[in-house]
Amino acid sequence: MGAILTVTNLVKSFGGIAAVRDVSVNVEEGSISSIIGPNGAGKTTLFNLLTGIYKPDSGSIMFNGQSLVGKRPDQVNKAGMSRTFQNIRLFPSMTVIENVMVGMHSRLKISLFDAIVRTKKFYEQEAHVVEKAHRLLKFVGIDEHANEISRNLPYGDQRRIEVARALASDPKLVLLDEPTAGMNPQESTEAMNLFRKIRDELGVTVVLIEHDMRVVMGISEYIAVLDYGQKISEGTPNDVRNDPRVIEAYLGRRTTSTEAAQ
Amino acid sequence: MSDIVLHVENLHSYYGHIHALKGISVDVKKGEIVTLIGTNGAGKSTTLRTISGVLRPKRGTVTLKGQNITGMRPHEVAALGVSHVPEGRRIFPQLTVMENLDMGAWNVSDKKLIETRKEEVFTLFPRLRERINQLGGTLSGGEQQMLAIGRALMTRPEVLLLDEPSMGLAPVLVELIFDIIQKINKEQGTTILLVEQNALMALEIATRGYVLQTGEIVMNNDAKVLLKDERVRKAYLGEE
Amino acid sequence: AQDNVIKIASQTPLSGPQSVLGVSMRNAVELAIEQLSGPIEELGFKIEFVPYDDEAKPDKGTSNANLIVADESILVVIGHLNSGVALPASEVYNGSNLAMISPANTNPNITDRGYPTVSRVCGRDDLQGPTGAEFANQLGVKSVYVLHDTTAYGEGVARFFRQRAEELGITVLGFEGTEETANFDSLIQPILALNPEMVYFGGIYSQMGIFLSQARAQGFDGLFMGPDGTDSSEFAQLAGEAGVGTYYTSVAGPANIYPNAAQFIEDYKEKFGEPPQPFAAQAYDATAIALLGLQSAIEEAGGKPTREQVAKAIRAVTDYEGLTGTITFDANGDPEIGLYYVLQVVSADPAEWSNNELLATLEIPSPLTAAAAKEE
Amino acid sequence: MASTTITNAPNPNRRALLATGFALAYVVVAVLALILVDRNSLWYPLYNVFAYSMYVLSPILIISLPIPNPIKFGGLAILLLIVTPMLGIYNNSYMEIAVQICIFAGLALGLNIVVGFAGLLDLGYVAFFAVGAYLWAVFTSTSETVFKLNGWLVPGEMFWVFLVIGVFIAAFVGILLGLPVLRLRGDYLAIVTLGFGEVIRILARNANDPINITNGAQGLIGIGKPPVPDLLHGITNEAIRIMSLRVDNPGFVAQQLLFYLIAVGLLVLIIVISRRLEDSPIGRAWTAIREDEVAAKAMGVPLVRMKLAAFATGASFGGAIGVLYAAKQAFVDPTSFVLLQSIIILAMVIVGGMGSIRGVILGAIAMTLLNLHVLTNLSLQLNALRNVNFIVPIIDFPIRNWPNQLEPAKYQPLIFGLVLVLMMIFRPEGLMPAERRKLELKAEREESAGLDEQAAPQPKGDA
Amino acid sequence: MSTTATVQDRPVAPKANTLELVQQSWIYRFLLFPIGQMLIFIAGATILLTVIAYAIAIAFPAPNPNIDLVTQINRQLPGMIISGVSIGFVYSMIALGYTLVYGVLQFINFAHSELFMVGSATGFVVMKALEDNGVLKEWNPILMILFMLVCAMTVSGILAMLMERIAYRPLRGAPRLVPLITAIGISFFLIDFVRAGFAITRNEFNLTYPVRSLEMFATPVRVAIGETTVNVRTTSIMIIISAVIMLVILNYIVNGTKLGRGIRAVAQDQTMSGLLGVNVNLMISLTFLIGGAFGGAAGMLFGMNVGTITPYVGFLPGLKAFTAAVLGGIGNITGALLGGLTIGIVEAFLNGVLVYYPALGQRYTDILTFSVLILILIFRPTGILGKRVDEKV
Ligand SMILES: Nc1ncnc2c1ncn2[C@@H]1O[C@H](COP(=O)(O)OP(=O)(O)OP(=O)(O)O)[C@@H](O)[C@H]1O
Ligand SMILES: Nc1ncnc2c1ncn2[C@@H]1O[C@H](COP(=O)(O)OP(=O)(O)OP(=O)(O)O)[C@@H](O)[C@H]1O
Ligand SMILES: [Mg+2]
Ligand SMILES: [Mg+2]
Repeated sequence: MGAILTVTNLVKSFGGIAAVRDVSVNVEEGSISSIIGPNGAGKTTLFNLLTGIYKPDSGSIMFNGQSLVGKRPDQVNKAGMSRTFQNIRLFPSMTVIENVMVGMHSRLKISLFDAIVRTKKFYEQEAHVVEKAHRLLKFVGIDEHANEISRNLPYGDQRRIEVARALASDPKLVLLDEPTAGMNPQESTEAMNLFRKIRDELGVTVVLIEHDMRVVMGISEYIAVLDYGQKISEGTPNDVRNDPRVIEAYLGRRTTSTEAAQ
Repeated sequence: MSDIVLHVENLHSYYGHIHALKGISVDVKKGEIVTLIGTNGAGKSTTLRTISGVLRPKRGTVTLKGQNITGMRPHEVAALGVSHVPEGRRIFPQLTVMENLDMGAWNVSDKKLIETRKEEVFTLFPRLRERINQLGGTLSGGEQQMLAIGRALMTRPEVLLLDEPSMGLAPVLVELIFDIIQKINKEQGTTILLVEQNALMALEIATRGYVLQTGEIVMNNDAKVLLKDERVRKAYLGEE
Repeated sequence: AQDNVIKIASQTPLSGPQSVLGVSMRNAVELAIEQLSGPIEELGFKIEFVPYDDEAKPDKGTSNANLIVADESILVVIGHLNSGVALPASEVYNGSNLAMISPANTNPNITDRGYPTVSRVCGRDDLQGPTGAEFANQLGVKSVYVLHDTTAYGEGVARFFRQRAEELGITVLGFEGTEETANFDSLIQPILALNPEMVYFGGIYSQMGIFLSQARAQGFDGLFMGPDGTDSSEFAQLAGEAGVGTYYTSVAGPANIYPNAAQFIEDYKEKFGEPPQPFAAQAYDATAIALLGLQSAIEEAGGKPTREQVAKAIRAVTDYEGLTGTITFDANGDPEIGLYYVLQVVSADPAEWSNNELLATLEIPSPLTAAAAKEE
Repeated sequence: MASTTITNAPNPNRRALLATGFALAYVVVAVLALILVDRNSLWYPLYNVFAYSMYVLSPILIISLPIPNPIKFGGLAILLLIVTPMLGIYNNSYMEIAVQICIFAGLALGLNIVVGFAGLLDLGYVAFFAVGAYLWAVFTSTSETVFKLNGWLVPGEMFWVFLVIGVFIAAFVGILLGLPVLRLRGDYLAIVTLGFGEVIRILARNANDPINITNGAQGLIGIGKPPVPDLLHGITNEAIRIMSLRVDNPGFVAQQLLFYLIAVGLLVLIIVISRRLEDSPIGRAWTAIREDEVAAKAMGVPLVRMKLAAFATGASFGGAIGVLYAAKQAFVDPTSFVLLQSIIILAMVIVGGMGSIRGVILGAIAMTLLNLHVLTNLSLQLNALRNVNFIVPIIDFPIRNWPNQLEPAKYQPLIFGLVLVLMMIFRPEGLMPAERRKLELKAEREESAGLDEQAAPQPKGDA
Repeated sequence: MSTTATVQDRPVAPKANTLELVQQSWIYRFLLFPIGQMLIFIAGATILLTVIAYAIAIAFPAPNPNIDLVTQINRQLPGMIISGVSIGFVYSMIALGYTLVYGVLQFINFAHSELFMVGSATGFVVMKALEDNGVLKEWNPILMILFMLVCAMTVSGILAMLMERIAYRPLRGAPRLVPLITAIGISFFLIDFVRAGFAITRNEFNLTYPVRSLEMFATPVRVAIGETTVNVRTTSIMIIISAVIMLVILNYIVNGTKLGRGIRAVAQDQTMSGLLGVNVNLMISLTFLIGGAFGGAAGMLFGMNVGTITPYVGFLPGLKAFTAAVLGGIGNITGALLGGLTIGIVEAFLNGVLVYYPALGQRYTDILTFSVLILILIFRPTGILGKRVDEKV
């Protein structure tokens, strides 16, 4: 399989701060990859550039054969790249299932006319939307909360809704920004299984940002390390784990050793 | 029992109809590091928020050095020597690093004292010194966490409430933060109530620990004992 | 139950910025009913007064109009202050044959629609504006700057002034409208720069007084003229010394010449503790005509008349000697002969307002009357 | 919508029956109260305040009944299409207020799409209303505009066509305004829309020179009305005969009735469209935008297109209502389209309950009643008491001694302002909040018992 | 603590040089800089607009053959600048109230224009009382203005605090549009309350400041420039001087004192401020107090300048000031200042030029002012000084 996403020489700075400098990454189709790096290294910024929330200063983003530079977020989503957020950003007063249904927006073909006149197409599509939303909620394991207001759900479940919502647009690639932050080890294990399932059962390529080394090392096939906006290392978990620059800038000696112990 | 600084008894707190705390009782002695661990949504943050007055409990009491502080407003609690570093750091994004620290010293009027304390903070976090005039909102996550802790230390609190100080931090910073927590506790004698997802590390530095589950305390013991406890290891340390 | 009750309604703004005028009109109606309903009461009817507040808003006025027509015992309406309200409301009155007499709506359209129910006792903008222009011409004014308050009234009268002024060969240096009520700096700058011999302001005293005092303070020393909206002692209060020498046209007879008017002012002050405002005298006259009409309608019908009868009777009132002149309506409801006065402010003291000097009196026939005269 | 929770009463059937019985009794009492009263009695105005307000609220009551839809809507149809017209013929002022309520409810629902659904604060909504009103007015007014001078006027029959044109023109204007400014956030958008509202009004006021289009401040008079079908004349005359009323001008009453029917029809259409949009992918997208713009766009919601859709839909309602308004008033001038009007419409939306269709209608009813009915009648009552020299019992206070300066009629803005403040303090979620908002607000307010938290859920980590 | 060292790998900031020392000094930060900023802005704006005005005058001669536009502009220029700047400062002072409250509570206090109105009414009451007691002519005019200012500021400031306490505090945490509606309610209420108050006690509500009886204010200062004499009202000069002084003080309070820091902190995160010991409610009350006081001061100065005010006087300046606050970047104090000046000056110039084109005229000033606003917002969606926050995701 070839690369589904190719990022070349991406640059973005805010005022004087260069958040992303000259980053190039390749993501293989059907892989699970991670981006790690110290706080403020530019990981989230990279995601924001990919999804069109920020416009890059220079560089190119080729996704699935088309360039994403200059595309609006909704166009990126339509092109098949979807994401979650580092700080959960659900639609807090919508129900769980409505959140997922919004995620399908870019796949729907409904005009004002259809909605007002209630054409046959409208009913068919709505039925399909509901059915698919339930399927996705089952997939992430929270279908029993489908009709609850999303802000009332515990944190872990909110993360799952975000994942289900990201999957709703039938993406080819999902970007997960610190999906296990604030989870305890047991919960993050469950989360890891979910990410594998996304790849294995739905065939969606997964890219995550994580600080939890257990998760990163446990499921990634490929890891890129950013520091001060630059890529300082990449490769398999093993390569990265033993790269002295990564240990120095990011892992710290103790983490490396505790993890090795497990 | 005179060495009990913070005494929480049978606390009940609500979010609307959600009964988040169902009778929590916690004691913290002077100079201790006590940690609260538990699953997501167990009510750890809620406990801290109730203590510091952000939330008003429906029932129960919070006592600080023998004084009943239940239902006091946050600034009144803060004036009594309690510093709360909430979840998510809550740096003032449009204030500079320096101003953020000044905010921490709100209740201190002695200008000299403020300067010395700032020096102490900068000694702990040299990185902050480099960024004195940067706006808080543009700091990276780790820097913000340092600033949040530094800000809380500006009053020289007797009791420091820390809510998940390691969340979202790079491993190397997690270590740093834990080191600093210990250092504050040892060198300044600050009593610390620590909430953590990273139960392993928390228990390693803590004197005692409480385990919360859906708003109730299910276990309560010396940290060393909890570390060895079968259930704790399984549920919170992620061992199979 | 109370078949012997006849109600007269008034509709004017009783709240909001224009309430000063509206309340004064309402008070004058009340005073007139109190003083003049004797003859009707002798006929066994009781006159009740129901004041409505149109808030100077067309919607509110129309909706009130519907409330009014729904009350069968209301046989006459005195109102409104604003032509913008009177036009839609009178559609409703006319729909139910209810007579309206307007004390203040000088807009030509009010009567030009030819409704049998709608009459007015005041003059018309298309006559009053030109009166002002004629007078300016007599004064030998060569250049004039025209302002207005962007309301139907102010702009209307200002336009007619401008039109006539141009016909008379006076140079019109500018024509501006403003909604401003406090700070006229930006209006004054160009006037100072153009230095016209006269400024004409189509509007109401509250705006004009402030404008004039500011203009004089900044060095404007030309003549100043306004329409009947100027005619309030409050103008002297607001403009102070700056107002002395101001010319204004009016359709109400000046109090110092008409003994009736002087008496009215006295009675009004006594009852309400303040001097009457512009249009109060007209409101009094309108009510008086309404009462005359009612009286003859009752006599004719031999009992409680219908609205149609009342409207007809009101139109038939001839040579009523009022505070503001002698009124006979033409077929459209305009006074056949309008009396237009030109006055000049003599003192900055509000108490001296009734001593303002009468400079000219013009008798101008209503358009209908004029046309009829031409045919003959 | 999936979110609606079903009340689990012990016996829904009995409950429904009881409620229906109550509603029926309510309506009957209200109607009887309106027709049996002696209009010349001393206390009539006060009585009228209660009786008519009670009656006007009955559609909302019926809508809220837990009974099957066909019965509910049947009842509503009878109420709106038979009972209200009869009452309106019996007493014209009832019809007038009913029409005004429909007009304002329609406007409020239009604004609700923009503010309540999509969360865009629009302070110049009245502009679209003005566009519709002037559209019909310039083409039919007898004022001396270019349209009249050039013989471009259209007959009253064209009303229906213009109703449709009004929808499109207003929508077009909405898009025109929206295109450049929709990228602005919250309050920036508010000021620009406010400015736009003023621009339209100023244009209307000044477009009489050099070419007279709108007749400026003079306003346009003699605006055309849709012709009354013979059938309606017949019905009106028949109704007048049945009730043995003395009506001076039945043609006028029939005309009013026609406006009433058009207003109700338009309102029903607007409600249906609002409902259907709310419960559709478009409505969901609006909610998503309102709650979190960034997340919405990242999830594939095209912001600009969706916001434009909201603007255009809201505007089109305003346009249609504007055409009706112009025809009904027969007079249009710029003072009907001032900023205050926009604000009052916004107040209706918020007082009723943002985003809740039923609530917004209730808000419009409440505010219109307060403005046109309650305060007016209270003043009339005082006046009536004064006329008969009523002496207040117990304290022996002759009403006549009540100072002229303290007449309630003079304090309408004061009372209105006070009512607004009190309503918001005691029911910040609105009179009948949307289910969603209710939950939202409750959570927030509970939390602010201690101290005010950020509105959004706790940020978990930042940077 | 071996790890501490690894984090410290960026260069330490270089030692401050003399320029920076000057920049950090009190005088520079709180006196020279803000005043300089105002002056530069005013100068820049007027020069730009003057050039535009002449360009228009030459490119499009006035249609009226009796008028030579260039001469007209020559004559009007000083007057336009002074009236633009003075009304601009009034807008600025009102706009500050909007911006301060917005900064702290994120809502538009629509009733703020009524604080302006109450200030101007208070000024009237005080001045009238002075006149009635016969001391008006005896007091030193500066002292008198100060006294009136203090009274107006106190009344409006306290009223603002009460407003917050009664009508806004119970609504904290409610959606933002809810307090907006209460604010509108309060606005209705206050206008009518003041109207009724004066109507009952004085039988009228046109309130004429007894300025005319004072020599100093009654006659304008005549300045001869070339052959044209310009009349400058003393009250306009007074507005400008007072406004500058007050704005400098405000800048100092907000950016240079602990109180100001507290207010800014509360504006950004109320909960966190509370946790650090800040009495949030007190800070909010103080914010309203300051904003209200500024509104009141603006009202009183405006009242003296125009001579007569009514309870309805707040609406237009309030609207313009609101526009100014948004134009400058709502929540930003300097922005409010510059926004107010921009609107004032632009308006004055538009009024001065449009008047000569009968097809347009001053009635289109507002439309053009709004077009300027929209244009600026299109290019700077968060106002002149508003930070372009690409929301951090
Ligand atoms: N909108 C913005 N404006 C200014 N600076 C920004 C913005 N977004 C990001 N930055 C800066 O860019 C740098 C990279 O930030 P980014 O959020 O990408 O880091 P990260 O790698 O995701 O860190 P973390 O692990 O803490 O989330 C930081 O210094 C941050 O302050
Ligand atoms: N603002 C809120 N509104 C409503 N419910 C809330 C709110 N904050 C917390 N809760 C609920 O209260 C309960 C306890 O939450 P709390 O934040 O105290 O948990 P926690 O133990 O700190 O979990 P975490 O590890 O996720 O931080 C949870 O069920 C949560 O969903
Ligand atoms: Mg990040
Ligand atoms: Mg927590």
